Amino acid sequence: MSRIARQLSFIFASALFVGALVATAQAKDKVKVGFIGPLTGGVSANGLGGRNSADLAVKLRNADAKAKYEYELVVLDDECKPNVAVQVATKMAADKEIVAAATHYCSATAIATVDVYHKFGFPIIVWGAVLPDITYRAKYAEVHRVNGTMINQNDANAALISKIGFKNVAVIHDTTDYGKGHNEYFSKAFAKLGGKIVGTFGVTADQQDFTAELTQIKALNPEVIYFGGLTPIGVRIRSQMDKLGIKAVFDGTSGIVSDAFIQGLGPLAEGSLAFREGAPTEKLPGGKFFMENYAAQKYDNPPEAYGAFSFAAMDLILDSIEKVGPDRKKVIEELANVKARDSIVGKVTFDDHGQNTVAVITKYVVQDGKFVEWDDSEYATGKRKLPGQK
Amino acid sequence: MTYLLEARGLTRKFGGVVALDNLDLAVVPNEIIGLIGPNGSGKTTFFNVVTGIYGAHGGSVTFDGADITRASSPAVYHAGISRTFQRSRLSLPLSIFDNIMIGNHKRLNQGLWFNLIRRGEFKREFEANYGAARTLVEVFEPQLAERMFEPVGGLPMIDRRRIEICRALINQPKLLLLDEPSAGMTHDETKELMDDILQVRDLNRNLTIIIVEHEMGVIERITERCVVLNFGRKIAEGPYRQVAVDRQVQEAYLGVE
Amino acid sequence: MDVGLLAQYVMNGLMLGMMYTLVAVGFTLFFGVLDIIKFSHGDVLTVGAFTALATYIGLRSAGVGSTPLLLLAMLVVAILAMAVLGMLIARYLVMPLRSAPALNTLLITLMLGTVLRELVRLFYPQGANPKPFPALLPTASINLGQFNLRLDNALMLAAGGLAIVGLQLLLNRTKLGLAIRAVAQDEETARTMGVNFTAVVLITFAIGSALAAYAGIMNGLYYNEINFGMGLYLGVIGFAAAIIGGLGSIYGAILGGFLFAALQTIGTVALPFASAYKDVFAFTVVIALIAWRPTGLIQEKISERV
Amino acid sequence: MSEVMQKLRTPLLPGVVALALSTAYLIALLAAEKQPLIIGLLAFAVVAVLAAHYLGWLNLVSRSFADREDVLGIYAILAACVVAAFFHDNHFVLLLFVTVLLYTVATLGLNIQFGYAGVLNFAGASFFGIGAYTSAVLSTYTAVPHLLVLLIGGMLAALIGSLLLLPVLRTRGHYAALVTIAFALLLKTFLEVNDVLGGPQGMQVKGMSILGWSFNDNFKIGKIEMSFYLNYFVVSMLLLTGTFVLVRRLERSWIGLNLDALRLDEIAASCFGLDIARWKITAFLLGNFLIGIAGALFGMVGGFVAPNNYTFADSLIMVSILLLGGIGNPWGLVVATLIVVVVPEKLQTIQEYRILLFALVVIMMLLFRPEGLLPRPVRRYFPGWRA
Repeated sequence: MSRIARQLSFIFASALFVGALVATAQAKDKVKVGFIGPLTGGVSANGLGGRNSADLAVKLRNADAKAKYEYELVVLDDECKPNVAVQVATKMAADKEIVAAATHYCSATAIATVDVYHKFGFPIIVWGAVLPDITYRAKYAEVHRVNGTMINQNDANAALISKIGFKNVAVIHDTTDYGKGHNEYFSKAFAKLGGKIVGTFGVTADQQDFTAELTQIKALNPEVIYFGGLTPIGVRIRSQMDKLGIKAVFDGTSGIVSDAFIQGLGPLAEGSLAFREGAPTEKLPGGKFFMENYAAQKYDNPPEAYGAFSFAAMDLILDSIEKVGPDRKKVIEELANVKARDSIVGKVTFDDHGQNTVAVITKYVVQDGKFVEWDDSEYATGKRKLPGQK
Repeated sequence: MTYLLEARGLTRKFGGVVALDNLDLAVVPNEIIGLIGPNGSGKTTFFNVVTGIYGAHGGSVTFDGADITRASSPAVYHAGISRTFQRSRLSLPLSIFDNIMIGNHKRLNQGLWFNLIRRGEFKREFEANYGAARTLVEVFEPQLAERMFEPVGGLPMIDRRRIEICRALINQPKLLLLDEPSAGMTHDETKELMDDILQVRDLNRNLTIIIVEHEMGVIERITERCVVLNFGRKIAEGPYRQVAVDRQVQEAYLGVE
Repeated sequence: MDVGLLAQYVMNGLMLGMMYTLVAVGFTLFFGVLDIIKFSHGDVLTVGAFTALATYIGLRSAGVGSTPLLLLAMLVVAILAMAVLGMLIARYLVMPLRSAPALNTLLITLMLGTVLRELVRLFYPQGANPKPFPALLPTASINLGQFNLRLDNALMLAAGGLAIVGLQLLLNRTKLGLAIRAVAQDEETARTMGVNFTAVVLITFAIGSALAAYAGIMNGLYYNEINFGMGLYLGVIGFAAAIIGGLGSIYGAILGGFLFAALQTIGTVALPFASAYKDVFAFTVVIALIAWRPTGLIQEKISERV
Repeated sequence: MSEVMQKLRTPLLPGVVALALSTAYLIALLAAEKQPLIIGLLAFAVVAVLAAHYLGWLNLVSRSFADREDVLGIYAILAACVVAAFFHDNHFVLLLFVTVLLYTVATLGLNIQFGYAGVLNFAGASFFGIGAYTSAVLSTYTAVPHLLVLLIGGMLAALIGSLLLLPVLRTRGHYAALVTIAFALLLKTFLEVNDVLGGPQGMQVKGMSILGWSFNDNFKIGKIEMSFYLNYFVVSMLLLTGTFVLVRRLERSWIGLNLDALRLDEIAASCFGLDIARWKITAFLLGNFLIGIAGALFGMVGGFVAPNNYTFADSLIMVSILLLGGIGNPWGLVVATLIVVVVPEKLQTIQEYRILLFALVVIMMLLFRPEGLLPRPVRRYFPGWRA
């Protein structure tokens, strides 16, 4: 009995084994493309918006009869954590079936993964991360970016607050490369304009209690608290400012441009400043087209600030594959000569570092629970005043 | 005459309670002493102070001419004192052999290099010790000698006691401290065990034993002399027959003061 | 340093310390009766906070507007729910392992903590994201120079204090408290005294977990934000506080809780290095304290029975 | 007196068959892509194992493993190589496989501390991280030969661990647990706030290269393209084999006995001459050393280190692997690590729930089978010999 049973189980095992081998061989005309972004955690709203937008790009392409291939979108979650990002990036890049991907909202994750993409020769287009080093630290043919860097953003930021007449700023930044970068570029820009940084505080991205830091800031009593970091701790800091009776203006970066920021703070969000490179989606050349199609899909999250960029990145990838076929090396070559290419975010031109140069910066202020463009806001007209605004 | 173990004015307190009160106790080589007294009279405490588990708050202990009052437990063991425990302290998941080898620590080569690399030499040492342990166990219970690599957890109380005593004897100590070997055993089992102990004694004439025991039968049978403690003080000393009739002793046991 | 500023730091420290203490007291209670560490305690706090939030949202959508009513409902629901949860944990996870090595209990509760945490993350709507927690206490504030005293903080501080005093009275003045202390002293004797051991354990766990819920709500009201991970951090700190204070002693837990908060505040303001190092500093001191006092500042007697 | 012991003639066959089957199975599982197939395979495994258990075959297998370990050990290595060869160009599977090997090395180190000497260590991941960061720093800023880097990684882990010796030696039980838990948090926060080591951002790690052979480049054997992870597989396999043999010999020596003795009853042990401190220190340092080496190599494999890889939660997973496999049994550790690392990776459907399920499994184990999947057998100093 036992021998027979053993043989049987052996046969069964080997049968499964063969079956598995067959299963691994996959269909031809299907091409996999990837998306990586923060789908869970504090900034997941932006990640999901980006995911949906990339998904939209793929859907539209598959609906297009002229498309040569049928595309399948592989989505992975980097949780906005460098270590997780490296894991999923390795996983995606190591999967030969995936040709290219639109990756990363968080700079901390993008900068951590570029080496991985280079190691595996895997072409990617960054759709949201703004740290300059992502494209400029090394010259990797695999790495591209459709959105602009944080440099212009901080110039605009410094310009605006000194124009309003603020002189003393305290800086809080998270200690990831994202926060450090913002601190660096803002401090430079603001100093150039004669402003004074009264204090700089690095905080960890999962810190809960900021009362100690804020109490110190209170003693320095600045007119503005500049915050280089993402929505979750942005919300915490702003509300704890209120607890300590700090009246200063809360001046954020692209990292807090999301509905989650306003939901998290309610009325406290009023009068917070934020900046983002690229024109607001509705003002983009392809903005209307994008918004309509996005709405048509009935996704349960809005595209958020960087959805349009995600869509554009994915669209570029699909174009390239249509042109040169599902081959990583060829796609890289193709992306290298993207010049003045029309996209919903305007003309895209990759410089020799794969960076698309986006000059235009949008200045936001929160007014009545919405991110409103500064120039259209009642704060600009002087109808309302920021605390300490002349 | 020279004493093997001599305690002078030994004192140990626990908070307010004085467990050993200025105790003098001397043991000559090769004798078997019974240490008796009502519960909490300090018998076990005496063992624990001698073996360095508790420090002494006063007095001194000399063993074999050396002062061991402040010696650590390992030092006391290396000086040649082995003991058993009131509630058996064997390592239940380990095999009989392992438990006995724990008692043989000082005669095993502890070098890293020897243990990890020189497996040939290690094997020889292992075989030698295995033989020794086996012969010792056979004295107590031949069947046990066949089960040297079974965990002691599965054995009945009497066998555990036997192994515990083997663990204490394997390194051929000069002095053996038995703490209530009969605890948790039937009368017959106890008797058996005592026979075994005497048998071991016959094999190794220069073994000295101090035994703490409640079974007066045992004391009467195997001890040449006993010391009676009460409230940490020595209240009587002498052959069992003599101390058994001592008024103070009887009062102590009846709890009259 | 400016007095107002100093006062501000003290206030911040007190708030932190109060929350740590409420958690630490739980650890010490459980250890008292069962000599075990229930590591899921911090995550019970999380679940408590989320229960309260859910209650709030539910009632609001049901049209309940009055703040005091909402607050009361949140407290009652969360506290009762956690008390029950605590009993279930004691009954089905902790007591069955009584004979096993202490490590197993530590591990099983650690794992239970993970389960609770993950359940919140996965099954509370968008539980992975931080959730805004309503500010239900009056936020009137007095500004004394650099010191800004907010009514809600003062209230919370008082409430926390009351909870601990209440617990003290319960332990020292009531029959139940007597029973708990008896069990803590010596289980066997307690049994012979006719104390229903199981009942006492279950009630103790209920009380401890209720305190956790209380602390959870306080945390939410203070930071106006809760997230699924908050309990792990608070739990570990509570555990550390209970240990450096000396397990099994309420005063130890209080001492430990405020001590840890003090260390963090000092680490932020009074030390030469960047404020971000405050936890490194605090935990270094904790390890040093343990090395110096292996059984806590308020010594717990261990008699090794031979 | 060598006739004291005579060699046992336990049949090899059951062990060999079991190995062959599980190798085939592992390949099938790793190769499977379709979720239903994977679920089927996993279900099949559970059923098969249970069946084998009730038909008493498992006993045969375990007996032949117990008595013929030397031979079967070699077969096991061959089996691993077969698996690696089968996936020679599949980056991801090989990475997964290497991860299993290195985690096993780390848990073996933990096993010395915790399974033998009973020294609690809830900072396993931290010491793993110290190793990884060592290779990050050394490979970035220095030209230290990479094999040496591994060694230094281990030494640093042991060295930094020795800062904890005083509290570890002085405390017992829960108090001891706090020491390592506090250290785990301390280290993570330290790495996060300290800029020199990259802060929360972490650091890149250069790939390994020995005598000019760069481990991060794919290479060809004849016409066949090989994944660069194959390089790491070889090194990891060597490391694991070495560690395994070391741990085995340790257990089957007087030292192993000492460690068990002090774990089970410190008082009795010290009454029989055992120097508690000496052996606790030996175990703690040796364990951390091994964990550190594994970490250093893993750093190079992953090419990236960040504080978030080495949290208290990760240490917890290591301890749980120990418990799952059966504390003190190296083979159990291999199996447990394989399960804990591979199953969630393959079973994408549970990806999101893997931590939850993992925790539940551990709870069930603690409640119903606290001795683990493969409980540790009584010590046999010379397996295959009967005395």
